[in-house]
Amino acid sequence: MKTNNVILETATKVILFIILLFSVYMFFAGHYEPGGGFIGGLMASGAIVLLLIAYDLKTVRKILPFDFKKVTALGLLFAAGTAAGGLFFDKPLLTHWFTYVYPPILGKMSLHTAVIFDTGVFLVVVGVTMTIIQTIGESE
Amino acid sequence: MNSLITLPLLIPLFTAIILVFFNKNVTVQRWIATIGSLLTLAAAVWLSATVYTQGIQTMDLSNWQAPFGITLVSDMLSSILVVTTSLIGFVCLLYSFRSIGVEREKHYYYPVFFFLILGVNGAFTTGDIFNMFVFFEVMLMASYVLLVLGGTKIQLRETIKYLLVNVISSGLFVIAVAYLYSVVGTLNMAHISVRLNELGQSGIVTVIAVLFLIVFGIKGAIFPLYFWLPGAYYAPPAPIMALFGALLTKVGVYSITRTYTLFFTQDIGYTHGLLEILSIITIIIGVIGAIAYFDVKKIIIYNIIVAVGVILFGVATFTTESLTGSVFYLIHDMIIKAALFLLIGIMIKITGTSNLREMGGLINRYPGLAWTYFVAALALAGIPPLSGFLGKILIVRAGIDAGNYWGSGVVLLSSLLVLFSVMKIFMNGFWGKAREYKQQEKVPVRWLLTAPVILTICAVLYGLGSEALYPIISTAAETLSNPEIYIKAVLKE
Amino acid sequence: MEILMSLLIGVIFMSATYLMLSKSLLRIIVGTGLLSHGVHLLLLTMGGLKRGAAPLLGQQAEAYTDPLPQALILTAIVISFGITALFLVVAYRSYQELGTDNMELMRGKEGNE
Amino acid sequence: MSLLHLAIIAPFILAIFVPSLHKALPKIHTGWFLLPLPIVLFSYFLSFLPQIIRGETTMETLNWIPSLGINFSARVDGLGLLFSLLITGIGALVVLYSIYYLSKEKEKLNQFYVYLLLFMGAMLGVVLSDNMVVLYGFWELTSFSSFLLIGYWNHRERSRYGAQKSMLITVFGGLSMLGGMILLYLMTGTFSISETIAMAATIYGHELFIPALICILLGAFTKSAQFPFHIWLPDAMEAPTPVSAYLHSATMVKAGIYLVARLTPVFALSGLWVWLVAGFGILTLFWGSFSAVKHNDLKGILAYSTISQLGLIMSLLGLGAAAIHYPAVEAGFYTVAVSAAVFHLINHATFKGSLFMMVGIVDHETGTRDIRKLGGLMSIMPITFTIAVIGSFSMAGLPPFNGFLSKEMFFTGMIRAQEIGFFNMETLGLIFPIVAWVASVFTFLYSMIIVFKTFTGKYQPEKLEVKPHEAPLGMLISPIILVSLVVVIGLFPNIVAPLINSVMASILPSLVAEGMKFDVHIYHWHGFTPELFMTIGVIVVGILLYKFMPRWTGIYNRMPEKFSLNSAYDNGLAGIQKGANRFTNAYMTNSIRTYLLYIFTFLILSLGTTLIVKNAFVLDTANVANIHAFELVLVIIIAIGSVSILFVKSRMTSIILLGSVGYAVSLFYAIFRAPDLALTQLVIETVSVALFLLAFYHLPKVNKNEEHMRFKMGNAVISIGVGVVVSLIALSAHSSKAFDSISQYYIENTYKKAGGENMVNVILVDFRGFDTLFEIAVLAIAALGIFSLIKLRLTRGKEQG
Repeated sequence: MKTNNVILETATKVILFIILLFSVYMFFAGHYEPGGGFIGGLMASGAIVLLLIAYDLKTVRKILPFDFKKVTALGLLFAAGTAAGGLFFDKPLLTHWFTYVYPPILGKMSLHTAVIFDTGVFLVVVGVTMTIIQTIGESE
Repeated sequence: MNSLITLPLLIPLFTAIILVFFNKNVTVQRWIATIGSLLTLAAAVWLSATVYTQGIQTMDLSNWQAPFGITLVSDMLSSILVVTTSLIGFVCLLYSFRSIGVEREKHYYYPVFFFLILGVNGAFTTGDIFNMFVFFEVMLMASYVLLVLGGTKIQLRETIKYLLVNVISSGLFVIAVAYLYSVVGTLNMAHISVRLNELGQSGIVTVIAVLFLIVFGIKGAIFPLYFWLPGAYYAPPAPIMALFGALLTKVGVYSITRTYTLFFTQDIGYTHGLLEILSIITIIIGVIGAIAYFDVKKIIIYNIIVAVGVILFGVATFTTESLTGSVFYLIHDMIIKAALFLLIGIMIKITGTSNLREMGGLINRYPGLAWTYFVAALALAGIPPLSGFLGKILIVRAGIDAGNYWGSGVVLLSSLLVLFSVMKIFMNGFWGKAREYKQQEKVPVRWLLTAPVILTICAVLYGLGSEALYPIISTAAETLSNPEIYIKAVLKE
Repeated sequence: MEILMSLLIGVIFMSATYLMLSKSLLRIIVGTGLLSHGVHLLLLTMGGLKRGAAPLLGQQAEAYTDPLPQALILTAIVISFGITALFLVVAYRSYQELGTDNMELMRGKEGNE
Repeated sequence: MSLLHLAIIAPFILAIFVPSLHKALPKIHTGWFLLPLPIVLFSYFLSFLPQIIRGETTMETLNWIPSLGINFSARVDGLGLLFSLLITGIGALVVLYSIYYLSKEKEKLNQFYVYLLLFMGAMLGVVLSDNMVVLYGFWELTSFSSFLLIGYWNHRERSRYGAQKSMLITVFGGLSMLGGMILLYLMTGTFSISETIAMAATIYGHELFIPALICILLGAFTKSAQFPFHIWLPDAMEAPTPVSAYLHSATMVKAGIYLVARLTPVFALSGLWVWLVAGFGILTLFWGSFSAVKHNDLKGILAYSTISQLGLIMSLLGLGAAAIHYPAVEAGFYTVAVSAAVFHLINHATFKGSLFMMVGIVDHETGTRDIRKLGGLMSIMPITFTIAVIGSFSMAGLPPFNGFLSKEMFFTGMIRAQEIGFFNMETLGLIFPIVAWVASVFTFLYSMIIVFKTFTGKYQPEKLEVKPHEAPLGMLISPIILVSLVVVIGLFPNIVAPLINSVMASILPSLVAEGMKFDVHIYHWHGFTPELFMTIGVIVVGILLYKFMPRWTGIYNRMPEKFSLNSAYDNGLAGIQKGANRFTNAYMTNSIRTYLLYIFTFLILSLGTTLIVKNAFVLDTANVANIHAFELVLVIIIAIGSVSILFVKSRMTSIILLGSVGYAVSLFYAIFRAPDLALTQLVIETVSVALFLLAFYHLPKVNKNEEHMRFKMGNAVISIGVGVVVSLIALSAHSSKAFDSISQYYIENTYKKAGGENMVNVILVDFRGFDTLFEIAVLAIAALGIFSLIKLRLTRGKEQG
């Protein structure tokens, strides 16, 4: 997958940014509107795939020097950690805690442990998709 | 609030996650795995003791009262199954250290191994029918990976078949849950039981019951749904074979037991009658398979099917006594099957073949292996005072008491052919003229042998110490035959 | 609608079954994909269709559609995705290793004595 | 744990130490470490004798599984004591004999003595257990120790064959016996033998009574080698001779006799019991003695002789059981059969034990047991000859040896069979004395063959592998002790009478309860009774037959080997294995398609049948949502899309079709108010299609053969069936909604308690967050799997271990 198309590369950079932003939006919207960690994660990895198409595996590896399997594990750790967190407060597993804060200017905001859990989901999805795509890509 | 119930799930989960970070360093992985496995076992034993002294343990996850959240339920049955699973996991792990090979170890063998244990423990512990599906998938996904890890020809070929069958059975699982949800509008198992009992005898529920039997029957390998099993279990290396043989089908058996005691008790004549017929045919067909081959793997594999039939015959009889027998037999079979698979694994390692016709005379150089095998074989056949006999006696006694003479006779006589099949291995593999094998030197088996020896000792103690176990097992059977106890504990009515 | 959907699901299951019975590995995997669509639609249908607004409280509706089956389907979709991915890679590898995608040529005869 | 339990367990405890003793002191023959044990145990059991003769029994209970009524209860009564004395007494002699018989240099003595000790302990357990389950356990243990001993020289094909045969037959019997015991339990509610006996009268007539009786007898008959189960015993002779003398003649094979004697009080009320035990006994007696004559192997002759003698004892027990139908006053007339049985049991152990040891000596000193090669050894081995003469003459029933006395009593018992006034004995009872006489003729005959073909006639040193000479003294001690007993009991039979009395009290307790006192007196001279004439007849005819043997032995060849029980066993076993192999291979085609066909067919049949039988199909059209036109269009698109995949040939097209079905499904989700689903499905479908293309991108074009996809009728029928069943159940399930869904709770609490507005997402991360946690775990495993699958390629042909 080697394409040295300058236009594509430039366009990719822009689109990539937009998609990543959108994926973050989707991720945070999840609790209130359609969206969530899963969709967000898929979007983000979609963006990275785009990067792959524009450049090649090696370049992407340079830009994102992660072992995506470890990203997956990290995501699981987040999710499982949030889940187990409840135990330390003598609550059942996965008990969430949330509150609303009203900082000036920004208005009503919610703080929710579910977000951390969802971050885990996000990371796992990114990790998994990227692992799969990288592995298959390398084998070819 | 007792968090104990979550530990047999969380410890393997975290162990698996941590192991992913250390995939390059085999030694560190082994240590982490050992510690994780021992902790799981300890937690499971502790949980079991708590269940025994304080009754059924539950946890409403995310602090949503049942039936709205997911509830974890550890009754006596599920907690002793978790103990057994953790024990077998630990032992197979020990065996793996010297047999699975560095290559596999570096390619996420251990994390996936722990995911498998997690899935199995989860399926035993969950009190929510859809969550059970999720744990089934964890377990299955881990089993696909373990089965195919290494990517040899036979592994790939059999993995495809195994995958396909299980994809279908998972699909059927979800539609069964969907049908059930349509009728009763809930997913919590205790709540389902309450609503089904309120509903009384209903045609559609009976149909759903049969569908559940098919779903779990495919996993549990009952007639006529077991065809995938001999091929799939033939492919992987010994410790994986042992893990599969001891655990995976038993999850299916457990699920049938659970649903056929908790949910579908309205039309026993039909549903349990069907189960009874199928279980008897399962025994017969399994026994025929076990005596048909001169291949050590095949012989033990078909013996799995026999045992499934025996356990389910007890479930189908559906009296407290028969259920006690089934639970006794279930635990016994998990332990002894793991031991046997590991033992034949060592035989294969020494001789380089699984064909009995090419073996012989192993007893002279490997007496410890031979005698461990001999004892394990007798335990499998249910010779007192080893582990298998009590379950079998109870199952047969209850069967006859319920008027099922033929079925009980089949259970009893199956022991003879089971014995014949495993003694065939003893007489052709260990006895007879020693042969020339690829490896001329004596293969060091002491470490490998530790694993099956531990299990065989457990089997012996299990039989001798039946009195100590009896209250535990009968508590488990009591809960099965009297779902009210389970329901009360979960819904806290 | 539920009746119509039930019939449609029947058709999907039928096609999926037929595909899974074929020799070609690709068709089999396509069959499993179809099967999961059928399963998910069935799950949705069993919860009752169009009983109210989408389960978003922002809608301020009188009644909402049953959100539970939707959540279950979401879980199921993700899981089937994982399995399909693995299945595809297993298929790909076994084609490399065994040189065929014909299931009838993947029988094997180990230990049949 | 009482001393009694310790006595039973002692052999097992010693067995644990034998391997290390063997290793630590290789210069001392391991047998010497064993020898004290049976001697000590023998004297220990002797100490019970006075109290047993007084009519007292001892019972000690060790709890094992009291919750299920399974306890290790040990009980010593007359019957148990007699057997314990035999086991330990003969055991001591056999161990002593084996020390000289088995070379400490060549043999794996550690194994041998462990097996022997296992057997000794197991056998003591069998005869002293009052609990049936424990008895069963020990019973099987005797089978397995016998299995190991027969297979002791396991590099020999014949040894393995014999071991397997004996194991299969005796374990079959054991299981059947277990079945019988379970049936008894269901009638009585106890596993205790003594309690069962106490309840004997109440269970007679129960519907399980006859099945229990048959099951128990199967156990007894297989163990005691009764016709037609006797075929294992001759092959068991592959074991070293001390073992044959001990297990396969004096003790283990008598376990069946023990069982029959022990349970006579339970079952003897039934005529079936009397007939079966006596009938099979007499048949075995005849067949064994008749078959013994044709053998050339001394051990073969002794094996058949043992079978025959076991039949003799069995038939006596059967006929004697009839006595309990009589009031105590008359019963004495019939109990003579029982006393004969017990007496002969003792005598048989003495003379047969000595004969086996004698054969072992001959084998050891000449290198053969074939009577065609032997002959003229009388002068070379005079002591052995004397032993042979005494043993054989006793077996043949010649005075003044003990065998004569029990043979006379045996005839008495048989003659009295006709007097039993029921069970059709008055008409058919005549069979017994006639068959008994004929069998005795053959017994006489083979006894003579043993002595005279071996020790007289022509000495043929050229046919022998080694130059024979008399055996060492150590080897002779044991048989000499046994033949001395033969003579002593023969001369003073009444020294064992008190023991016989107490044994009879165990076998016929109901008569004791009625006040009967057994008082056996054994005489040499009864006057000119029918028994005496029968004995004379046996001797005369026997001598004639011996003289003219070559003239009539041709009849043995008339019986074709094909129809023998042995070949039935061999062919049966081979046939079962071959049949099982063919059968299993026939349906286990390794083709996944076949397996799926089985599974789907079962699915359709079972669900369809249930739908019909349970009348489960219901259709409720009231509670359904309306249909919009575009929804209909969408339905049609999906239906056509999924069906058309079946007919496309190109891979690409089918992948694209699958993708379009997926997209259409996501439209459905949108319509059905599931925005999250629609979104997810959309993205997932895209990724899936990409993956499909990636995976199949590199596959070369499939060859034409595969391209050619014919429409398969069978597959189509199955597929339609699956579709129909799924639809029908869906319709019924939807029409049978019986409860409101729990989801109202989510709708109410999503905001208030969970702090969210998207219910689906809140369910995913909160209400059912646990599902999500493990759903992503599934994904993670899949990723690890895919990675390893592509990176790790162990392409070695066979991956083992």
